[in-house]
Amino acid sequence: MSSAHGSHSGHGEQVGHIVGWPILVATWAALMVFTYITVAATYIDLGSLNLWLAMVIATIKAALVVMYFMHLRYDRPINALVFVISLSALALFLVLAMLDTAHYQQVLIPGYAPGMTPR
Amino acid sequence: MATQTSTIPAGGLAGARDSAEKNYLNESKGILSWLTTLDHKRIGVMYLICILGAFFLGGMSAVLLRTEHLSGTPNLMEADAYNKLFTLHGAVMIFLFIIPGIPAALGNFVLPIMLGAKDVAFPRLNLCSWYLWVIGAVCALLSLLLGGFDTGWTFYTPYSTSSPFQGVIPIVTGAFILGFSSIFTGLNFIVTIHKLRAPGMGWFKMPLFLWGLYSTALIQVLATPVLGITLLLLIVERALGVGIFDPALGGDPVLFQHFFWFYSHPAVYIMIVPAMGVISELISVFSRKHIFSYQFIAYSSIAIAAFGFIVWGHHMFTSGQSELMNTIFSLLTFSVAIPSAIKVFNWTATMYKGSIVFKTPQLYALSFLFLFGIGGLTGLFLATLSTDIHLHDTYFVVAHFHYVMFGGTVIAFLGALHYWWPKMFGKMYNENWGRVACLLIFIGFNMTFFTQFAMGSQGMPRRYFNYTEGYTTYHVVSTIGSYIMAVGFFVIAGYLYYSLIRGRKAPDNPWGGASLEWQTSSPPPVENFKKDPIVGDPYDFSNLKYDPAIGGYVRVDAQGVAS
Amino acid sequence: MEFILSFVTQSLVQSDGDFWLPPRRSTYAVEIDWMFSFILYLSAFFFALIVGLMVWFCIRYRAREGGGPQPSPSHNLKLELVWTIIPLLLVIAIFYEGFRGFMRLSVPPQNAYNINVTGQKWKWLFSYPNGYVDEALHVPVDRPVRLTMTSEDVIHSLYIPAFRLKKDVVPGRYHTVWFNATAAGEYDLFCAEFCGKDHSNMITKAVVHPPGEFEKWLEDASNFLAKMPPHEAGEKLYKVRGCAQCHSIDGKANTGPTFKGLMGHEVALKGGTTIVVDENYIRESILEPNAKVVAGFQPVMPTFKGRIKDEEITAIIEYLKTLTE
Amino acid sequence: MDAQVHPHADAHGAHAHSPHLQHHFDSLEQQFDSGKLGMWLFLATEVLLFAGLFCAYSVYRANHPEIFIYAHQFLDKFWGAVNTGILIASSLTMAWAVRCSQIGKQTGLVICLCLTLLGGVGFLCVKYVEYKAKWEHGLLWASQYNPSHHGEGHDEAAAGDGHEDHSEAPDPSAAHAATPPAEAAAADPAAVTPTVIMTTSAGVVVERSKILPAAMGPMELAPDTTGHDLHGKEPQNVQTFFSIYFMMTGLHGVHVIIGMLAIAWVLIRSLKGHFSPAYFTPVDLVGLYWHLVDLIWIYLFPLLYLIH
Repeated sequence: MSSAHGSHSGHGEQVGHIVGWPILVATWAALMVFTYITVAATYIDLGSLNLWLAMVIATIKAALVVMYFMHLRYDRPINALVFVISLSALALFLVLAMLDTAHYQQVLIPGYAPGMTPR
Repeated sequence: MATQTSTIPAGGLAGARDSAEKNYLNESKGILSWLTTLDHKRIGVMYLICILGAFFLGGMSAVLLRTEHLSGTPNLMEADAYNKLFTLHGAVMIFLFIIPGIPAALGNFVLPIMLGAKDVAFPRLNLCSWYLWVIGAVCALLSLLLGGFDTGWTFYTPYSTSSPFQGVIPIVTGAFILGFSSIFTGLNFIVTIHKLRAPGMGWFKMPLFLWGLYSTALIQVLATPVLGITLLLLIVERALGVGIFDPALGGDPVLFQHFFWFYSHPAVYIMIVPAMGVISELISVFSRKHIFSYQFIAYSSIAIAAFGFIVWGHHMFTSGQSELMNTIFSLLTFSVAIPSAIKVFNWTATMYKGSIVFKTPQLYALSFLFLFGIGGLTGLFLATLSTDIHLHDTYFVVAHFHYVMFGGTVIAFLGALHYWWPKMFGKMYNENWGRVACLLIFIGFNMTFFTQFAMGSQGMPRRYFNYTEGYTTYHVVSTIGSYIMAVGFFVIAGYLYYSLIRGRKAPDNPWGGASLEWQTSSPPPVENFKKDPIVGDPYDFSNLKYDPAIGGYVRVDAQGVAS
Repeated sequence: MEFILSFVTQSLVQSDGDFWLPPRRSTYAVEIDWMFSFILYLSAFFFALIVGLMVWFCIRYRAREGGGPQPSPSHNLKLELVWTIIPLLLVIAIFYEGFRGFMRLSVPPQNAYNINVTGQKWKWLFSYPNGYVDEALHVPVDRPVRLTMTSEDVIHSLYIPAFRLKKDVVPGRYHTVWFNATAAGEYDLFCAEFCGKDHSNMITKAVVHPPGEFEKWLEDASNFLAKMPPHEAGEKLYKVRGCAQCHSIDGKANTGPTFKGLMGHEVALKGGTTIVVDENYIRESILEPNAKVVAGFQPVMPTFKGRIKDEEITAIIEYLKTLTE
Repeated sequence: MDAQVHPHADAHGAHAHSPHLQHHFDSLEQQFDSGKLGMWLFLATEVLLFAGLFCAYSVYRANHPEIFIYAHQFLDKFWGAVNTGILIASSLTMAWAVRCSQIGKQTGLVICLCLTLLGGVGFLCVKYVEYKAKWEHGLLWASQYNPSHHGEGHDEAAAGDGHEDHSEAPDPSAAHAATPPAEAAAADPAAVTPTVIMTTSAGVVVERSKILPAAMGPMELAPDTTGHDLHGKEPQNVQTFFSIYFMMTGLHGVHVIIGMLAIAWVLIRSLKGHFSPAYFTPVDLVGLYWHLVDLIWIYLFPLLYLIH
């Protein structure tokens, strides 16, 4: 092991960023807290805000995971760009599909499912 | 092999090449050395062999389909057989041939060389892609053994979940696997282009073919996973009855179409954008002139890839998509016309004041301009809401996408194959036969598909086994055209095969191309370059001069010799 | 502009189809064809421009011995902008016109005559307001007609080229389209969405009746029970009332028992008893389908009680008799 | 020392490089960056693979909230939260494993990987418990959706688990009150026409015919029974929720299993001492994958379990 390290030390550069353990633990703690909040929030009736609140919390959690556990904060910007582009494609897909389905609902036959087993 | 290469003095073989020279083809022998190779060139060649096999299968089924249409009554097969055959034709041509065609076969071969790299970033993954292709192809064959499939390559629910033929699940599984083959190729290319460019190879020093491949790879990575999940849902829908798309179980079949086209429209650009890249190379090299407006062509490739994601709904104008979305998608669809038009104008302008040589690849490039012109312009009829209502699902659409997919991609593929053939195999083919074949294909193609425009706008629906009286003449002319095309392809197969065994030895740079692959030997050595290539403007031909002694071009200025 | 448009429109109405398009027989066919022709000429212009330049360059600048390329710029921003912006404006114009035409054909007029359409493998059923069901589409001339369409199995697509009308017929939904036929006659009606084995035989006629004759036809046709021999009327009922969906006439069991050779034969019932199929059993099975279910089949048939006339039941029984001979 | 021999490692003869450097890369940094970029691109494809399911979810939930409100109560919030905790913890240990490999702490690396693997096992066990309960109550995807004891099904599940969550869970009847869309639809004759509800001659048993009404001509259909005869409690097409639930959690579960296999592979290699501060790419990449699996669950948990 040490020999491999030694042969490399000639280059003198450490690839990748090392995240300190306090940051990892803090991230974990924050994730647990947000999980608690998101569960607790479901017992408060906020109407449609519940969904949005849950999604905002989930996104904060996701951002924590991505930035610290996945090192994206310290990583090359191109990697972040790749991730953001994939999320944009996801958003595009969701938005256009939802926009269409919302508009054609009135032509659907409510509850149509003749192939379901009789019950 | 490291020892082998080190024993050859670098650059010492410039003039005196003999059969003992080591290259990627003869570096090791035996089928196993090919099946386990990590060399992108060998993987490219293996892809080439495989996709040509698929092309043969798809082409033969097309000829059978056309033969069936010689009359409006059954004469060769029954309805079920016809339906299975057109589905096979579509699925094979799209998933096994066109999508991997230019990127995986030719792109694999030239991309790293054009970048001045030794290989793609992930050689193992590259080999894995090829094996996935093979597995996908095996699934397709398996599905034929299990009774075939007649859903159309679009697999629309609920027909695909209720079709009586048992080949549906295997072919869908096959397409799913082929999707991952495509994803891995795209992923590999993106990383290679980002990270493995030779010193001095800036983004705007890359040949436009690489911009085409890069745009394609972006689509492959971002769109193909959606096909994956769509097909996965289709498999569980058919096997287990998960009713997300099947109306009988409360699902929504129009949602399936959104899913499917979210991939399959961008996939159309997976097919055509690399072809456009090829044409940028050919037109410039054979006009001996710098490509007109490099940056506009480069950006228009990216623009097409990006716009490709927001136009999928134009496949659904009559499907029950809401009027609002029809309108939005129609508007967005026209956005794709602009970068395509820019490219066509720029190619034409490149020829202005050039010195145009009519070698076989250039004939294909000119055919491309003609045919893609028709294919692109007829797209306007289909993007326009009111006219699409009439033309949707008729032969007009069939003709349109064949003008783009065949007149565009396949013609460009043939051009590229002829262009890089000497580089890949180190042999020249017979130019005259090449020109004859190109002419046959051009004439046959127009006979086959131009008639289909008229027949479609007259109201002939697609995927019809029978047809009513009025369409007979069109069908007969179309069928004869397809025979002429078939002859053209057999001629190509003949002289290319002949060139492999008897062909004249190819010089390093037979066409006078300025991109890096022409700086290495034909065929290239395993490590691609014996000495580091000189990175310059890929469209600057001023320092290349034809040398009749070797039948190719050589660098003439002092700088070139010095390095 | 308006004048030119109306002139072109007029001349299009007079003409009767051409190389590209079939006869136009609905009000909006004229508009669609105008759009088609506009795009066609525009495309032809650009195609001629590109190919013309290409051919000219090929001849003018073909390689000559010893001659290289002449010096010329490799980019020109003004030119790029010109050939970016002109096509952009053109396609926006095309989009807008296409959109307007589409909106007109999307919104049915209030007073449209409604016909319900059902697509099934592999035929069309057209149900008229009085309850009569026919396998061909019959409509009056010069009157807006709205089709309310659904499918029973897979996606079909109703396509009448002469009317420039197409819309998918999707299970679980009601899609509506409308048209106003402009001339009497018979026109092809196709299925345009692949739906299986006999997709290309899922063809029927759209019959446009001259003024005043549609109502007469409908009355006559609805009265088929009195006009046809009972077994023929029964066959028609078998097809249009949905029997054919579950009961085959070729001897193969489907969701329900086959009708072939059913009459007069003994069948085993659920629960172990048997019964000879006679007029009374058929009548009972139509009105109270789940009272005596044949063994091996699910009790899934809906009742026709209150929705079928006695004469109709008689006709069906007569038809079943013909299947035994 | 190093069992990992790259066939091309020495082909690039000009410079002496680390044995981990493949022949077609110029430097370890280039190789590392390429690997990272490749992995992020792969993660992008994973995001878009799940995009389809998120899309299906959003489309059905936006248009039929009543189905989701009704059906999610059959899911167990407690176990969902437990699994969220497990995955987050395993993400921590995975991130720590990467850190250990970066600073060359062999033992730490092995321990962290083992703990991560343990987290994966725990997650799957909980998933098994949940799936088993669904299976027993017939709460499966569309074609298998056949809740054996309607209403009771839920009560049993509630009683059986006995977690405090359930004491606070909304009463099933409250959910049933949330069915007006179905009833409203049923009251509208135009909507009734196509529904497949038929009374038998006895007029008691309500049976769903398998025959589509359109076959009889869409005009004069369906006797005057209305939707609440069907069951009166449950919105129509609840099966769609379970289809989506099983697809989402199933595909995620498959990813967990793949992730665990990858971790096991890295664990074996780390036991052999393959990794060092100079070469830890596999640990890092597998870590990225595992975090993505966690990331997806972070969304699945509120979307499926915490519907209000």
